[in-house]
Amino acid sequence: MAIRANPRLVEELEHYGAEDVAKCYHCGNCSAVCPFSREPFLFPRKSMRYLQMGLEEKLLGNLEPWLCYYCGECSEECPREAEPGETMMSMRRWLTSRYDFTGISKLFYRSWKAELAAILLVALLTGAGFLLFGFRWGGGHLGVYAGEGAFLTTGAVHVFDWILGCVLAAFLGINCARMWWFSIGKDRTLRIPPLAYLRQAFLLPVHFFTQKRYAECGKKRPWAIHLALMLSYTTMLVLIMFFLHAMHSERTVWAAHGFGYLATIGLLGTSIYALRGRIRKEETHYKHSHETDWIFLILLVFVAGTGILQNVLYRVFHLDVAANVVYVVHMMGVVPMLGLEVPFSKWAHLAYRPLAMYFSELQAEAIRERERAVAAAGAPLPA
Amino acid sequence: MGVPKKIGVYFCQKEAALPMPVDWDAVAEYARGLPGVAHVEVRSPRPAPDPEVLAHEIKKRDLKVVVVAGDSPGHFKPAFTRAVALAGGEPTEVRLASFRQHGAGADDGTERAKAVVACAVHGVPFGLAASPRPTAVNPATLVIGGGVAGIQAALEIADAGQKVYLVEKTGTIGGHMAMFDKTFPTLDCAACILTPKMVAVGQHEKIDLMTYAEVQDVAGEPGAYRVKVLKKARFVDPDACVACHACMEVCPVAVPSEFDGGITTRKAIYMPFPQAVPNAYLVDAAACTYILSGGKKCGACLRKCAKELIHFDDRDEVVEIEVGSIVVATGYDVFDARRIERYGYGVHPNVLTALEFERLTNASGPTGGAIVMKTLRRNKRTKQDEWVFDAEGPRPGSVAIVHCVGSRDKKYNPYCSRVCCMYSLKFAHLVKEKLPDAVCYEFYIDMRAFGKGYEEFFERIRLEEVFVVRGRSAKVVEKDGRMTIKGEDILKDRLVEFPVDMVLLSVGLEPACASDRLAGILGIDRDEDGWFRETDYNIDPTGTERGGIHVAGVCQGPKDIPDAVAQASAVAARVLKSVVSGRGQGSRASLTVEEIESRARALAGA
Amino acid sequence: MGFEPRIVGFLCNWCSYTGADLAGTARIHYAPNVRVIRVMCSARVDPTFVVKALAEGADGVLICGCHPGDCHYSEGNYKAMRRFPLLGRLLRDYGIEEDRVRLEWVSASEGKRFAEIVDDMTERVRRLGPSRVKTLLEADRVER
Amino acid sequence: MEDRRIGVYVCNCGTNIAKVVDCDAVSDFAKKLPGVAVARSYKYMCSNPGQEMIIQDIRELSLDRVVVAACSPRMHEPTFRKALQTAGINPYFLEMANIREQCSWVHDDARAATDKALALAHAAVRRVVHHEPLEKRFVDMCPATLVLGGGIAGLTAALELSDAGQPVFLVEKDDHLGGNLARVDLTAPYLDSARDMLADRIRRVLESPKIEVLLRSTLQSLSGFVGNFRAEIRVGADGARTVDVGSVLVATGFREFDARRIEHYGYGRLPNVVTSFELERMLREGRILTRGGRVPKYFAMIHCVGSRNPEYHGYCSRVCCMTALKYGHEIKSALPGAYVYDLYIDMHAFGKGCEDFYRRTAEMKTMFLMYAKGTTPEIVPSGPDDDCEMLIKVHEVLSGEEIEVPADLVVLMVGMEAREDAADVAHLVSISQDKDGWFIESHPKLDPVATTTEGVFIAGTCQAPKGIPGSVAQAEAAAARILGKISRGKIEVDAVFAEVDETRCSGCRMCNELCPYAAIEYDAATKRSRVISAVCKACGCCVAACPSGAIQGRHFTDRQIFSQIEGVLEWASSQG
Repeated sequence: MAIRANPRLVEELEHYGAEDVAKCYHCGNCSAVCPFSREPFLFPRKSMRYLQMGLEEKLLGNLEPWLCYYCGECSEECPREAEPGETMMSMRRWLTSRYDFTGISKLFYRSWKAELAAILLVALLTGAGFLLFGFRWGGGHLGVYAGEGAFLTTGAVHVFDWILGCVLAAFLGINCARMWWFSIGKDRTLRIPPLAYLRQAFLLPVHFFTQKRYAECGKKRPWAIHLALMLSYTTMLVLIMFFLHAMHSERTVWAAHGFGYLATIGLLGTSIYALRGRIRKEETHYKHSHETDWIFLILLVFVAGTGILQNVLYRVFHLDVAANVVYVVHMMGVVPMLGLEVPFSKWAHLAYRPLAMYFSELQAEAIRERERAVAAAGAPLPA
Repeated sequence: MGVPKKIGVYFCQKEAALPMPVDWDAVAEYARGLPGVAHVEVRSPRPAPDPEVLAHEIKKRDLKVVVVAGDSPGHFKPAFTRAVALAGGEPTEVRLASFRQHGAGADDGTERAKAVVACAVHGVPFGLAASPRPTAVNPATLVIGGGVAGIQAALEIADAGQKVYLVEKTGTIGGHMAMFDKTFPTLDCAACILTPKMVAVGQHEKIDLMTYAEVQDVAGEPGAYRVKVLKKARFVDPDACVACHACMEVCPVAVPSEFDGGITTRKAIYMPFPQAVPNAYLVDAAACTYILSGGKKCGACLRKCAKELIHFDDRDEVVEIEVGSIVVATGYDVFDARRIERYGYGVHPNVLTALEFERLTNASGPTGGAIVMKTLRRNKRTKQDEWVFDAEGPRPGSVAIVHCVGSRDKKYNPYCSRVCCMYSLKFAHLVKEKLPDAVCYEFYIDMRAFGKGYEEFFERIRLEEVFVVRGRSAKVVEKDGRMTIKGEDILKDRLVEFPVDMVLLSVGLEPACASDRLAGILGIDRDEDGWFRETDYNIDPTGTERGGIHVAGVCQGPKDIPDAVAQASAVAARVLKSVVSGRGQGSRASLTVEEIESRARALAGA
Repeated sequence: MGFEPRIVGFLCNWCSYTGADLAGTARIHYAPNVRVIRVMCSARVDPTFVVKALAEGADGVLICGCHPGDCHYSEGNYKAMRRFPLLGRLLRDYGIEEDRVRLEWVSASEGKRFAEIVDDMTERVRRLGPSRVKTLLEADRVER
Repeated sequence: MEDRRIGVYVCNCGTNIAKVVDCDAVSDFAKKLPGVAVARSYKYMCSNPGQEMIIQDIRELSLDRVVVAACSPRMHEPTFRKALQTAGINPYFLEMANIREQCSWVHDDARAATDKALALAHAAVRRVVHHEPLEKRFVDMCPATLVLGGGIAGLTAALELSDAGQPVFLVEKDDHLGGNLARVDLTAPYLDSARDMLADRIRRVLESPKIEVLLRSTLQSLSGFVGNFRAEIRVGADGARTVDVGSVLVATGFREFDARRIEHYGYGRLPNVVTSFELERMLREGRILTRGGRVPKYFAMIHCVGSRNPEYHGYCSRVCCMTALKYGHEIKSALPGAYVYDLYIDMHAFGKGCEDFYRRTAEMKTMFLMYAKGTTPEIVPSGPDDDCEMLIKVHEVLSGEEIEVPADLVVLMVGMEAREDAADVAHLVSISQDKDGWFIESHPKLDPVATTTEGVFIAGTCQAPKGIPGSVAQAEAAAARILGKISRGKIEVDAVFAEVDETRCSGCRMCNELCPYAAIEYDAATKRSRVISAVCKACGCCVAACPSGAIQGRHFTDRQIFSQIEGVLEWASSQG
């Protein structure tokens, strides 16, 4: 059954940063140069072709944008400067918004003012909530930062964190399920045995923690920085979610705080490096920045900064009041980042990337299986 | 002139286009003063004109005629035409005032733009009103460049009995065509077409052939140019030398031969190729040890020349000639494949450029036409191993041909070099003809076989089982010891990696290296890609802004031999027309705005 | 190596000779048995040329002209069209097989067709075997 | 055999001949033939040293006949004749043996090819012995020129010639000048106005005192020869004009391919399938509407309609790609909200500024869809719930997907084909057509504007599809050729023509009616027939018909041909 071409898709993806895709005249250079482009996933040319022709169904079920780690070699070699690297990036943004069933992600990507307004709103609500809690229900008072009578009791924050975690996990989970449905579920032609899901499941943690595919790029530094950022973030998440007591305790528990400081340095260092890269626009993958990239990085720096500030204020200068205020401010950054950025914006790729590796491996296996079956069926015919 | 026409002049500019040196406000101000002009508007590039809105404006202002002015107003004509139609007006009353088409590129752009607008307002074609003043014309003609276009123009003019000076930078006429063996699409041999014409030029009593010479300076005005030509010393009298090769045999110096595209060497005293015209030797001052040592060393050839024709005391001389017209036919240079590292030219020995392969397959080439891979050989003089072509060398089992090397690429040459598709198909044919069992791949983006008999030639190549792969090859890499070419085969939707023995890079064409200096000397300008700019792409592809100076062949833009020859004859027509009628064409720049405007007004009245 | 017939070909300069040249530029290969003599028009081929060729030992004679209507001299091929059927009938009376003398139309762009005609005629004449005209004439001359 | 001193030169033509024919064997064999003074084999006989060698031999060895065994005489007979002339002997003392086009290029059996070369060389030597000296004839050249066709090519050539002061008769079939270009609004790639170009040209032509424009006129007949043609022209319904001209330029242009012939494009059946010229008219009139009067939203251009398709025409019509890209710009300019598709095979944007124009069209979001050569997309009416008039089904090559494209207006980029009356024109001026119907130039590189008939030139799309710059350049090139001949005043005409030997002519007058050019008149006084050498075109049909052998065709005498027959066969028989 023929697929209907739709010329409007290109216009839509311009909001997501795909300005130059129309220039591509399909010389095939990018796919041949790309270090990741291998059977059966040849990209970026094919994906750009689907975008140019407006084959929305095909693009939605296409995992290839997630297999691209924007090493930028294709954009350097493109004779028409059609920026294949940036186009794949824009497709990732578009897919993120399409996986999200609420439509919030689409709103964020299409107007950064809306995203900023949402973040500020949530921040203010959080701030008010925590202040209210601190003064009215928490039982503690502003002067005490940790321990007995603390302004923001560890237990409450802990509960809040977990509730927030579950909410964002729910949203993210549904979006991931949609991702599965668009790429594998809906595709009748590919039958993937349930056993395969288990067999390949090891890929999820492997790619989540090592991003080893990013390492296959020619230039290794982007992978190292990204890995540092990723590990620091995960460390901080684990500390906050599971060792909040240690983190929030009065005396310094080096077992926890040590990791905490390390993670913060990692977070601050990498995000500032990324910010500087995007400002100087020298490396190919930093040349084009979508508004969501800026918001995401600034928020990250803010949260990490306020996190370390409150710790220093309390542990070094023992200024409990200031520490508490910064703590609230810190939470005003954390909630929008976790509540909004993770499920609805750039941060969602922490789930989508490993899943994409996982699903694409399943697809690849199924395709190879099908080809073997076809070949096998073909061969035994009488000569 | 009837009721005063209500004319609207709209200045429209495309965004992101590199603007012409025109002061729009001055031109708009000037336009307001023209008769019948009721409304002048300089529109900003964004938003693009919307026909419905325009229709409303035109109706409101009751404009009968609309003039769309700008660098290339054609982009907006359909919008204005539809607007006028919607407003109930007469669509044929939408006129264009194109600054680009009518040469507002030079520094007097604003004056020229005013004249263009004036003619449009009067409804008179710009060419008519701005036809340059006739000038007396010296019947002699200077042709710069001895390639096929220069030869054709010189012959055509001289055969009509007029005097021609032919100046050629290298030691012989023939240009790039002389290097080719077979030419597409009929595969007839280039020498059979070119050599008789070269002989005719050499023997023609009306043609004064000056080889190893360059134009140094051009003074005077259209119809009477005084040209200084630097005739570099050849050190051998071209008329007396009978090319007995004695001097060449004893000359110890070997340098890469330009004619052979550097795949073989020639001596310091050399003849570019056996059928050269003039058929005589010359000395390469930059390579001759005798000259470099100030006469102390070597001099072997002096003693060997039986007719003592070698005079090392020859000096460059400057000759002054007077001509009425100048024909520029300086051809092109080939793109330097070294600039794209990923093809490995210069790294892998058997990655050749198109010109090198032309020489390799040429019957009078180093291997007598046999297609061979390079072999490693120790050079006795320089004591190093070097890759050379040896007639008995190994035959390649597989050859890959890559199109668009350096062309259709914003980082090198954005334009299409027009001839590479066809000569690449020819190469594929030569490979299959000379090496029947060799595998031949051809990587292309668009197979541009547009000329007479070109498509049939492309079909024939396909029948000879050449693997024609849609998708320009990306890179040449070394993989387990063999040269491998990587690319994407778009039709079969797969990545391909073919191990190949030889890669041919279909390099594109670039303006000749000295063409910017020559443009300065002649006072003509070049377009954004560096080719000489013609007066009008469609109806005057060989004229230039300066009267009496014409361009022909590839120096005006990449084209194949039939088109270059046709242009050369067209230029001959222009020259003969002015010589036969005794009325040359002055430069259009010498006409003032008032002159053009008054002539347009008169013509409009008639 | 078997009998290789010797065939004389009279080709008109404007159409068939150009067609034969085109077979050359297109590298279309055909049997080497036809030796071409160029004339300005097929109307120039005098029947005596055919007789002379046969007498000199030719095993076959091929005459080529432009397609009717294409002749450079507008009517030349019509004259050839009349002369050679007449000659053919005459030669048959002398016992010369019909396939030995042939009239064909080849245009300037029909290189392939010329090659096919040459191959076909060579095959037919090869089947007929060598022409006995020369040997008979010599025997007759000896007798007289 | 008189004591002839013949020089035989065997050309290797690089490897073109030497690869198959053993040139040295041919020259050694020739050396032994009676009358042969010298025989040489050289790489390129047509080159400077090659010709110098002949000239030197003639002077030093006092040769009086020359045989060159090389390429076809149609290539270099004039070249070698000029060499003989420079050496001081009569140029007609040359005979060429065609051992390339009709020998080495077409036989791969080296022994058989060499045998054939030997036979042809032997025939040439036997023939050249009987060559007689002939002098070139000079006829005066009438400066007027007849131009057929009032399109851009005809107009340009007419102006070039009239600006040089030469009279021109411009014959145009239509009732207006401009030809096919008059139906075009803007041109690619710089979107200059075609109307302005034509207005400039037509006004100059109409105002030029030297050009007589004959509208609604066609050529009825053309007689005479180069420099002295007489043309009868039918003007309007019944008028007639007879004009004497020196040269004829055929610039009759092309006809657009009839889109009805491709059934599943539905042209003529589906209302909104239009040809490129119909879209041009809509753009020119500023009214771009579907048949139902709606402003179309989706436009689709389909390339190669009738071109690059063996069923219709195998060749590429060269200009439609750029025209389609131009429509991408024009449609977006006239209807900013419209969407444009472009279904193509290969994008032929090869001209100057064209690749840049192609890029800018892509940047304006024209959706390019590639379909495979040999297939043709299919156009079907749209379904009830579609918001478009039609759907185009195509297998899109770059994505490998079967897609359907919504379209309100489908523009068929119809290719060029020879005019329906091209055969008549070719017959009138005695030039020939190739298999596609285009007129044949004498040589694509050596002589792209001349034809096999001396004094008749061709320019523009009647020779092959080309764009405006190509047509203009060819028109000017033809003008250059004509101006060159006019400025020399005299025309060199081949010295070959028929002659009556008074002593043998029996006055039977059979030759009088035979001659197609009425070049033989009967002199009642002497009861003999006489040939008018100026009019005779040397076809030789009278020579063959003369019962008493009184008429001899110069350079093609019976003796020469008889000796050639003996040469070809005699050698063969001695070899057995």
